[in-house]
Amino acid sequence: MKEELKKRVIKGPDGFEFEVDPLQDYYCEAPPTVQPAAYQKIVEKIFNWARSESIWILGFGTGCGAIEMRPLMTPRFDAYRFGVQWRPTPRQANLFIISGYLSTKTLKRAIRSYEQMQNPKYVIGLGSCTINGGMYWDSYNTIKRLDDYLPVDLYIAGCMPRPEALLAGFEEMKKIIRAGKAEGGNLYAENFDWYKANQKKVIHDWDMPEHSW
Amino acid sequence: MQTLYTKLKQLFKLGELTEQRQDLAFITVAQEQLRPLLLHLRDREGFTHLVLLTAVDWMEEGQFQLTYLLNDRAGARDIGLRVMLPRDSATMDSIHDIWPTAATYQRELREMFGIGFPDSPGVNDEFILEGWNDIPPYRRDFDTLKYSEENYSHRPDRETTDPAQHMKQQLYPDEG
Amino acid sequence: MGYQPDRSQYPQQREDGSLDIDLTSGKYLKLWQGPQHPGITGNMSVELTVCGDEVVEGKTHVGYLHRGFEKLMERRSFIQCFPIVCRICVPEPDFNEYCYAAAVEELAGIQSPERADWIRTLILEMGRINSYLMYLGGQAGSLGQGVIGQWTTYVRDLMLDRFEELTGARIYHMFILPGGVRGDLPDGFNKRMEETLCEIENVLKDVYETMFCNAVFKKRTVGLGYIDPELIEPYGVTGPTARAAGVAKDVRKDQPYLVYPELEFEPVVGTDSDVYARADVRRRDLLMSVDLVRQILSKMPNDGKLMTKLPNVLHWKIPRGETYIRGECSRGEYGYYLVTDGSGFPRRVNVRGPSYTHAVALLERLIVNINISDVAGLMVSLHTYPPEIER
Amino acid sequence: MEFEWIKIPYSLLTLFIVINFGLLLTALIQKIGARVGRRHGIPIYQNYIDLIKNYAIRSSITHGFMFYLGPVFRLSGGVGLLLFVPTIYGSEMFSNLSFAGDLILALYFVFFGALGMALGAGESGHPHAAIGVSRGLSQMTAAELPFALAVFSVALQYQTLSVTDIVAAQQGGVLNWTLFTNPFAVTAAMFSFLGSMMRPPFDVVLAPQEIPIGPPTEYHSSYLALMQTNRVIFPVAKIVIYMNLFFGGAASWPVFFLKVFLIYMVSVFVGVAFPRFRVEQSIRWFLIWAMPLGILAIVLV
Repeated sequence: MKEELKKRVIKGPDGFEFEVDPLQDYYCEAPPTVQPAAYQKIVEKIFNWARSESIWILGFGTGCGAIEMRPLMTPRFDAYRFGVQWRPTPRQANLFIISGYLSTKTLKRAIRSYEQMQNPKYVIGLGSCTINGGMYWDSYNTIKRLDDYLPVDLYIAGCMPRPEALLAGFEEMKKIIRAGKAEGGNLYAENFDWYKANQKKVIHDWDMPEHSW
Repeated sequence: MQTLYTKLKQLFKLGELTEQRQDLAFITVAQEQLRPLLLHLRDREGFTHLVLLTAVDWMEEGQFQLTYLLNDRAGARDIGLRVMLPRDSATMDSIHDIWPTAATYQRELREMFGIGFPDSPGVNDEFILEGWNDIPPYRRDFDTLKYSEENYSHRPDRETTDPAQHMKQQLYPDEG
Repeated sequence: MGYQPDRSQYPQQREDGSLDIDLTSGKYLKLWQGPQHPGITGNMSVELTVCGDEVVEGKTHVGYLHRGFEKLMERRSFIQCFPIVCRICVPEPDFNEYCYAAAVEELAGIQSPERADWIRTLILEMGRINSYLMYLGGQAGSLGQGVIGQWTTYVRDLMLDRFEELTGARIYHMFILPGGVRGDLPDGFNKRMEETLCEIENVLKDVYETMFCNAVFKKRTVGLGYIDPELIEPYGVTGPTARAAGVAKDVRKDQPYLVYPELEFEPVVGTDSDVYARADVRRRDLLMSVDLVRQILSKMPNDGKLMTKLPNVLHWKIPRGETYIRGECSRGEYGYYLVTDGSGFPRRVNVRGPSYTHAVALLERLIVNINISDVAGLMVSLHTYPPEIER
Repeated sequence: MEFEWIKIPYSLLTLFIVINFGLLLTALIQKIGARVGRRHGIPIYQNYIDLIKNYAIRSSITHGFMFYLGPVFRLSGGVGLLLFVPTIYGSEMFSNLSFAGDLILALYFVFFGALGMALGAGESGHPHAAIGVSRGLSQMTAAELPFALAVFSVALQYQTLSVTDIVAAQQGGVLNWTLFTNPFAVTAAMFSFLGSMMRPPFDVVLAPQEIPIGPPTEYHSSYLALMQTNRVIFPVAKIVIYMNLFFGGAASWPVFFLKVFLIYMVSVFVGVAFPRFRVEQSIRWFLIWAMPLGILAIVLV
């Protein structure tokens, strides 16, 4: 474990000494919980419609698929027309596009980003390498199946998928959300231990809080 | 290239010369000769640009080959210096004070091949890998397929075909 | 140590050379830019230690995109390597294909046909245009001028269309394989190419007026990220970054490859070596590439073979040898170091990406003493693509 | 002056109209920005959906008490600003809660929201938020100076602190507007306007490429929705003040819509084509260009 992540005693400017544990999140001690849908079905329907028409993507280009994100947001394809926008922070994003292979180093960051997103949250796996490893099926540093580590709502196949495929993927995602089937956040909370066990199996130096959200 | 080689030969103890192209040659150098030779090439012969520093694992011969590739832009020529190191307990002198950028290469070699470069700044920091717990991955005896099968769960219905067999079946299905 | 940045205003160094930074004092702050940060080029991160608004120390962290190509290629036959090499660098994949193909050809003793060389050059120049267009948008975007990115991506899409009709793919073309190229130019390609080039020139005129003549852009970039020409050689700086410092380093001219000896061009050189000069050098280089594409299309021989006959690629063995092939990509010198050992698989492939030196050693050197707001602009101006650092 | 209870529903009606107008206006502005980039841009009703979506997010986490209050302060800053200045001149219904000294109160409210936001964002503990806050406050202080000078100049010119009276003094033809009677004050105030609209070249506070995205980094779900609501009210409310002080006010809703749109467009015209200043550059810009104009305006009056 790195030196700066160990527990240590710090002397504050006023001379008061206190212990700091960098691996502890002081505000979120409890693991994620299942968040129920709205009680009224009709309300949930309206909400789902709004969620489907306003998809905010987390701006985290995890792999080579990120190269097709720029054309997606520019004149030729212009995904803004469909209510798709970028958010630079995970707190405000709803959709996490895993754009390609994830090395274990990125997986660690992807998990943290994902956990910081607010329920309901969705994941799209982009490219063959998220499905079964793709070109990197025998690589020692990339994961082979994304759905072992994060709940995936939709895969878009290809290497690399064209922007048209992405737009079609968004349409499909909207259908899933509108049908109320995109409950990845709750799935993650329900099977939290299973996901954590899988994640810890590949991330050998787990030097971050158990969960961060 | 031949003229340069004979000139250098008078000053240093050099190994064999391989002329790959008109403008590219490789010379084998002993470990302790490298540093004066690099300085000479940089300051006297105009090889001012360190193109790359990398290693080749000749596992069967029990040796690592370090390749220092230098470029002389004015003379439009490249020279590669080969340094052979014993494979177990491989260490090499750092050249980060000649080319500061070499520190990055040495960091990578330390991580990916396990070649030691004492004195190179930050050489033991993690560079590419994180939390690596196996032998350095670029060594020949590291089997990436085995590692990936042991560590990652593969999708069960994924098919892998041997290209030679597959092509044979596709093109000449009748021949056994 | 002559290569250390000026740290006179900053904390004292400890005995062992590290900076005397006490994070608990509250005077310094550790700030991570990336990997999840929109101001970062690709998936990498910079660990900044800031004092107020000024960066005291920056440390580049890479490896988020490491797939172990060099290892994977050791267990793939020579022809199997060909489709994966282009994945090493996403925005300009063709240099991987060319360098790999040329290295294999040289060691196997194959000569690619002349017309294939012309088409290779054409593809490389088209890729360069794409990469520069992407850069211009990124450079303006990093300083908050989003509209430039919209315009340049629009013309880049047109260029991708030309790629698509030529190779069948937008990003990964897999077109230059050992022995030649995969196909010929389609009918009417020259005419459509000419239209695209005219559109690019039009947009570049707009870009010049709104970006390079803009007072705020000048104010932000002139003098920022100055690279002393003396640092060029020690830090292995190549390409437009070196040319902006007045060093006419251009592999296309210094050690010409493919058909560059038959084309007329002069390396674009700048003087000021700051972010503005680098952006301007790249813009002029882009215009030169447009001109080169025109020259290539008019000088190209009309017919000829496209592929040399290869041995049975499934059992292709190449005798022991080693070589290094370089090319001038949009970011600098791109090279492949290939070692073969007589078997059907490469012994070792090493990719020399220009970002390798730019993004780590040089960036850590330049990032000291600048404002937090300028970090993104500086990083983009070095035109780094992380996948070629870690492969 | 006697307080009339009927003013409360009337003001709420104003608020309602302004929120809807603001939602549509910001979408329209985004569309115009997209047009410059040769895109279609978002649908005109997109802001409504985003708002519902953000209220519909199920989970939300807190970073402490002030974290809650940040967006609330911000929103009350916007609403307060709107409520204490007359929206439509001469209309009993839409004069809101304006009174004799409302100009001073309005100046206060312009700053109030940002201060509340600073407290809330500071509590979130994110370094980017803290940097954004320090940038925002310093830039705002510099940007508010010329505006305050211009306002004093106008107040001196008309010898009143009531916005209604200032508007009344500008009636009777375009040439009676402060724009023509006191051009220096208007220019200084418009410079400050550019600075406070969070558009380039003065958007270093949000600066997605540098400190994504500044103070609101940690805000999400309902908090973010509150801030979005404020983000559509506040510019309109601010423009209302500018309109009343410098551009003759508005006597009816259509005139109001048109004038607000046109004044907003000033910042858009500058914004779409410019990169952003660094914070110390923008402060210097305000102090060098806008401040002297403001002082000149006071001296001339």
